[in-house]
Amino acid sequence: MNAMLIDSTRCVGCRACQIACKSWNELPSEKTQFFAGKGYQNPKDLSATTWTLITYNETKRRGRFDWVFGKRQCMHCLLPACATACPVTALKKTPEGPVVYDSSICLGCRYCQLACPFDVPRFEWDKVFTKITKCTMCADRVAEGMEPACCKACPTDAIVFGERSKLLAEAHARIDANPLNYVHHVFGEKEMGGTCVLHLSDVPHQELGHAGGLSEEPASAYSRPAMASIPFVLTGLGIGLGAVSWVVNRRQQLAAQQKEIERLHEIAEQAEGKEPGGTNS
Amino acid sequence: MTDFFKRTSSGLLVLYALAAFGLLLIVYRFVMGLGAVTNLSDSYPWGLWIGVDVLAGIALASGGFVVAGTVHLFGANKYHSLTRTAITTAFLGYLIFIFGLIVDLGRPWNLWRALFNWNHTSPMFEVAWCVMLYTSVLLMEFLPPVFERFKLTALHEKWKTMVPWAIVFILGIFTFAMTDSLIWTVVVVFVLLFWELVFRAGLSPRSIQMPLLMIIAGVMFSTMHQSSLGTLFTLAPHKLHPLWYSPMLPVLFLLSAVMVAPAMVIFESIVAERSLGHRAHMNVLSSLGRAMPWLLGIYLVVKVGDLLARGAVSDALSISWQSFSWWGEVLLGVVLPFTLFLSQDLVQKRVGLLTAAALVVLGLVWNRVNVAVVGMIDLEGDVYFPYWAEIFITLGLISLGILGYRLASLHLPLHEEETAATH
Amino acid sequence: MNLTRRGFLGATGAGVLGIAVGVLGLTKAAGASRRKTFKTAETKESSTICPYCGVGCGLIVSTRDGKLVNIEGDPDHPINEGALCSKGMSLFQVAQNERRLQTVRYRAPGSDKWEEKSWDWALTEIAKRIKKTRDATFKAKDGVRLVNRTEGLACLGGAALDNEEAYLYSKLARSLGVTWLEHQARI
Amino acid sequence: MTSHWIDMIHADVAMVMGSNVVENHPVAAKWLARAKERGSLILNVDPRYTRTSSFADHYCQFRSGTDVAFVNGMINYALEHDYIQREYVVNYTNASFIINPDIGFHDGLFSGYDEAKRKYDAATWQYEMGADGMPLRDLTLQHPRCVYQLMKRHFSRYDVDTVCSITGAPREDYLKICRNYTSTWAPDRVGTWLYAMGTTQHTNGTQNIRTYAILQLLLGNVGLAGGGVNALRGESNVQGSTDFGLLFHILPGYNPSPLAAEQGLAAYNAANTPTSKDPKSANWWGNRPKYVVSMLKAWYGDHATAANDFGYDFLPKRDGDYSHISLFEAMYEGRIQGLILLGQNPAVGGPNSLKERAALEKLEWMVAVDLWQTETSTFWRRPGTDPASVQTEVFLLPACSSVEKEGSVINSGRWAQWRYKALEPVGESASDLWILDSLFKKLRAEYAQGGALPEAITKLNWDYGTPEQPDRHQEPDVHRVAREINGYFTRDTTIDDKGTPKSFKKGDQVPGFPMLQADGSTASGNWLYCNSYTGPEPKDNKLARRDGKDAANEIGLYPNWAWSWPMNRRILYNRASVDPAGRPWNPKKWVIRWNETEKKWEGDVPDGPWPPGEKHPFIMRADGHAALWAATLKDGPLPEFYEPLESPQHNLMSSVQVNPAIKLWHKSNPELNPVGEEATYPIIGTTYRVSEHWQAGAMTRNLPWLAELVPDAFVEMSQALANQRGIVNGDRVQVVTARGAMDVYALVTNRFQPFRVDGRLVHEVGVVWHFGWEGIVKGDSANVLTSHVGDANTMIPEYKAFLCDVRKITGGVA
Repeated sequence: MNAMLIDSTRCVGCRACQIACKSWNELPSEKTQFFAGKGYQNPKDLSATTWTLITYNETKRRGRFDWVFGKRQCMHCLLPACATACPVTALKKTPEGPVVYDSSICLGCRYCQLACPFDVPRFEWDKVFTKITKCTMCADRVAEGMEPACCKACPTDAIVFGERSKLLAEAHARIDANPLNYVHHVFGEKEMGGTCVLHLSDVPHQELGHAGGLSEEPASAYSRPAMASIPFVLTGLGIGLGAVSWVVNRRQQLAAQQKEIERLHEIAEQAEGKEPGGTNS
Repeated sequence: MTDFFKRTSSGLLVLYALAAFGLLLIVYRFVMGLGAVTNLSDSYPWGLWIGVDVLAGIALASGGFVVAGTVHLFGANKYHSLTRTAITTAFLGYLIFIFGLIVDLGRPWNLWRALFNWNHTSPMFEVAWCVMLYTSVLLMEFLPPVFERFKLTALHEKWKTMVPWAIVFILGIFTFAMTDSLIWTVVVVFVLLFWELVFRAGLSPRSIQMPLLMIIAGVMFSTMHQSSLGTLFTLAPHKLHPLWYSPMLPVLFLLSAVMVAPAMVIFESIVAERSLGHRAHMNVLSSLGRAMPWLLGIYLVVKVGDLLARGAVSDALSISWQSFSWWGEVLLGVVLPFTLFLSQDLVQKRVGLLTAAALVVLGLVWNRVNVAVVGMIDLEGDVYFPYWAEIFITLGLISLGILGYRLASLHLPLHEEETAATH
Repeated sequence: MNLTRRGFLGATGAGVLGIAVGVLGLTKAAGASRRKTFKTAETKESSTICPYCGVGCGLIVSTRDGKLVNIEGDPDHPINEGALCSKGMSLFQVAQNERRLQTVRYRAPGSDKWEEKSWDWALTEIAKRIKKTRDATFKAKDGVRLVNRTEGLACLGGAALDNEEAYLYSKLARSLGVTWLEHQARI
Repeated sequence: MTSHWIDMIHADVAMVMGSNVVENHPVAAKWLARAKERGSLILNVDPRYTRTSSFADHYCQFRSGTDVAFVNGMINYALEHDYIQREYVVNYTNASFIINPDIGFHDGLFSGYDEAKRKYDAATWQYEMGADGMPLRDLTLQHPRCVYQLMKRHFSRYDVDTVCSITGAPREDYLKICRNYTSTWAPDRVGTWLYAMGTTQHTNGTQNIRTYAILQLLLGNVGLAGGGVNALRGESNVQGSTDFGLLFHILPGYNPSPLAAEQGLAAYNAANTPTSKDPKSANWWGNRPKYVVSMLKAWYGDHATAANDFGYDFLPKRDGDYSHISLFEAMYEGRIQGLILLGQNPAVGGPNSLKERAALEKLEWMVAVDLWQTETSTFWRRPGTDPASVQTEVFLLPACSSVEKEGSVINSGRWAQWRYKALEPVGESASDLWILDSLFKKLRAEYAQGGALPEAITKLNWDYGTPEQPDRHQEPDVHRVAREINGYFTRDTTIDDKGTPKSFKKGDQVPGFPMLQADGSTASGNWLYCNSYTGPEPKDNKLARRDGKDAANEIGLYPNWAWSWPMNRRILYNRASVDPAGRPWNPKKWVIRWNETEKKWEGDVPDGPWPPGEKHPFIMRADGHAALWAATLKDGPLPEFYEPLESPQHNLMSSVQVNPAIKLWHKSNPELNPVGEEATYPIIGTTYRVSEHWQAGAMTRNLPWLAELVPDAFVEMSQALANQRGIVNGDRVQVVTARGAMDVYALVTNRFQPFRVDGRLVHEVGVVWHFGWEGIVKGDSANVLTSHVGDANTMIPEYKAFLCDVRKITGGVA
């Protein structure tokens, strides 16, 4: 399975990747003013027309001022929350690695946006024939044996494309070779069950704008208990409700029968000239 | 407020105006896109419409299944007079909700795709199927008054024989879609068929008036649906505030939906009686009111217990907009009505009942808005507040619902005295 | 590191460009399986050098039927190996940009607007202006010294020209006797 | 650059000073990153923490304009600790040369200074000559007047404390830079020095570079792989436009443009052709007459004959300075009537641009050739100007882009590379080649009817295959131009090539500049490019080569990729990469080496074919040695620190406040040339670029993608200064100098920190200068703030250090 290794210690914040993404995917520019985020960041966030974004973060590392750059984009999870969430499989994980989107079946419910722990899928709010958009890992290029556009454009090899297992080994090799120069955590190795985009950094990944506090379970683990209970609930309700209504009806039937019997008795008693009992009202 | 409709027809005019304006805005939305009429954004993909129109709307339509279930399955015949209004409300509620959903969906023309592109892992898939199928069931439940009104006796009879089979089919398909398992499908179908045969064999004519399988299916779908709306949010632990995020969300959603059902019936009945002139049976409503502390209490215990179990109490005790909103939902919407309903005096009085029921309804809506909107707000980023057009579309949809109910009330034999009259 | 893009692409020393047909320098391997729907399938690829800074990165311009399809880094170029910066990556929008000048424009003295003109008119008029200024300010001698310089005419620019253009500019300006000859290297 | 981009990978230590390489040459970072991966250290010295600083291993801040002090201190550190590559210094530099006995230095001034003229007489700076006409040397470096001893004395004044006090560099950071960089003195350790406009755009610009060169020579880092003094060129072909002499002072190939005093070719040659009595001196410039005559032959063809000095008289003869600032001062005075601009935008990029914009109004006519509407071409409707009051005629000609034409550009590492035409020009736009050719045709027609010295034009050798009447659809043959640049034989010729006669036919391409002749038998538009196009066919165009195979030394020279001047040499001064016996100083990364068995050099094309030791390695210098001591400069033979023209600090080194040899325009041309004082303008200002925009901005501010990334001009400042002025990030502020003011956004950042200078706190801010009133994104240029004052030697403006104030804009809505 293909993956991308993004090493922020090599990123120089030049944003060739941002433009490469727009160029290959033919995305228009956004109207911006000054800077929308920290440092030189523009636009403000990922959007329908910005599928990858460099963040600029002033921080301290080992007591000294540091300026570090992060790259946000779709993480291409192994078991993606968006694909778990999508009611119609418009978002799908491909065996090649990319999580791809098919607008022809999408309902536009935007549940994928809600579900994605990395805040990735975007919606074209200003269009009538609107779509969900996000980084595709350049699935079209990958299918042609090429690397993603951002990866190719990167001048400092901060983005590397390849087989996930190899990249993971490479990531750990880099940490091992330079233990002082990295936080010992490959972001994406385990997050949300693992992703096909792996990040290395010399500051905590959250400082680069990556989501923190993520589970190692894939997103489907959150909804699985409820989803798995469906057949039990259905069967249980079917048996229970049927039984209850049968019992209730049976009881009512019996009561009604009893009533009927009593009524018949009364009639019979009346016919026999007896007075009715005083307890019934 | 209570005699809003009675006093003047201007109330009705306002409803028509709101509905018309809402529809106009909806047209505009389909010409200009969602961005033009909402403040929704990539940070807040779901807003007022999901919170109110969908989550609260569906919960408030729970009267249909709760009352129908209570009356027809549990044999609480004293509430029989309420079933038709409750079912009608639910049916209209669902229609409006589907309409609202189409407005909210980005690509509603693809809705039919849900029938063919199955994703068993998706809570939204479950929701979509529940919406479709439960609305079908509600339609079945809704039809008898229509048959009566138009004297379609033959059709009514046909309906009675066809419904059970339709129900078995629908639930079978649903089970298969949800589980992707033939075995489970066979199990569920078998259970249903079993009961149908049992019922056919030995139930009183009175009970068979509403096919029991239909009522059972209504309860099953509602249970699934109400809870699945909660399941939706289980996928968003990283976004939903810990005050609301819980693996128990499906249960909480279901419990609160059950809890709000009687309150909604009380509320509706008392409000509607003033405008439509139908006098609700006070003793029926009072007895509903007496059930309320139980329902509220169970919900409160589970909700607070869940909060304690998750260790999120500190969030409730911290000072923030979210904790404020949480306390509002709990105190005003659950604790206060709980104490009010406990008062025997109050439960006997219309104003008291109305007040307490309204608080429960308010609390439910508040809870759903909290989950869909308030709990999602990240105060460090953009803060979502609905755009005016969003609010007016919601108001328009609600107005449409009320007008629809009014229409049904005026033209269909929904109320006990009328049903009695037709017999 | 054995995961460089050149290694990955397996495309080194690819053949002549300017006429090559292929997918961004991938003239070999992926060719057979290429689907027609792919963005740069069956395009003409021309190599070029980035017009921005002095690094001299290579790019490949893909065109189809004379229309621009894509521009990205030349993976065979030894300096950039396919990589670019944000500016180089934007070259597409230089080649395809509605803001580009498309006609000759003229602004008359005191006017507040442009007028569109033909090339022939403009070149003829400019030649006349140059001649008038040159003839009026030409200094053949400064005292006894032969200087043959034109003092009223200045020429600026050149850092964005091709070598051949810069050469002709230099040659032309000197033949006119221009001494006010400067370009971006001075500033 | 003395080396080339890929070569950075071989540096053990890379020093980035006066350049923001990562932002302005991001792809260069590829090779620095790979160097880093191999364990190399990247050092960065800059007034502000940039994307380069973030990339670097060690960063040291220092105050703008104090470069000389900073590096002089490093030189002193190297000399004090004897961190010098002695064998290299003794053999390859002029350290051992003995200087005139009258040499002196006192209170910031070298001997020979004339205060009235603000000029030095360099007579006392010259070598002391022996009876044999050769300079006297002391190879032990002990003679008190040898360059080495003079340097030791001179640089000893730049001790660490003094330097840190002047520059504001934190002492620990400074020492870290000194220690790490001077570690490259070891013969097999190499350091590269990368600089750009942060170095040159100062009144001390040339001396800034001198400090780098001196340090690099002392450490033995020039000529080796991973070494050199590398100017990073900011434009795709600013190297080429300089090679082709688009500057007032040089003809193509760095031959000086003739002075009025140089009457006749003989006088020119006498003045500009160096001589040496040293048999080991290659004295390459001794060949200058061949190059000049060949150029004249290319220009005037058959009209260039020995009898008419090959048309030398047709060339304009200059007096004095015609540089950019002078040009605009003359324009402002009304001395220039017509201006032709090919892709330059001085209304944004020129210093003191308010004055330069005003000067444009004095023109009768302007011709601007560009891809875009630039601020210069619309200066008549700039904000605050009534077009009716501007009488200048403007012709704006649409040029096509680089992918719509064919031709070559030469990068900063001197790789001349061919570009192909991929698209037809948009609309009616045309290549500059066509525009120049067509304009010349029109001019020739005009001058056929007479005028001032018409022969200079009518006799010009100009035929590139187009009709006399310009036709928009007929491009000049760019290959014909390229072949003329390379050069061809004008008649059948036999040349003696080291004993073997070589015969050429008339019209044959000249194979290389060693074959160029001073007798008119060869024509070559630019001798440096002789060897670039050696046959009649496009396949002989070496600029278009695309062979990615490396040379035998495998150091990334790629000798068959494109072509590099001179003679495809990839690393200049490579004879200094070997010891006098021809053995590489650094055998692991050898550039050239002598093959004893085959008696030839291997690796890169060597600086001349001679066996090791036969010639001194610095062949372009008459004495054959690299110049630690430079007697040809206008402001001193050794770098001495002076403050920028505008500075908040008095010079701690001497009583001479500013460079004594600079022209003081505010004195000679006071109008619109005010100079600010610290009392009013207490903050240091500097200007720079961002990665996302390019130069004056037309090429980027018109592109939506780049406009998105950086949509507005901004000033960067420290949190401390912002607090002091009540400014928060994103505020609109006004930056103001004695010359102008601009409204910009404030970017408050920890990347700027105030400096502790001479015991007190000094603030600095930086403004991007890319913006103007045209384009998708607009703003003003930081050059409304900068001044008309230039370097003593080059007249490059002092953009990088001035005095300003920053004020929050209150009241009005931004």
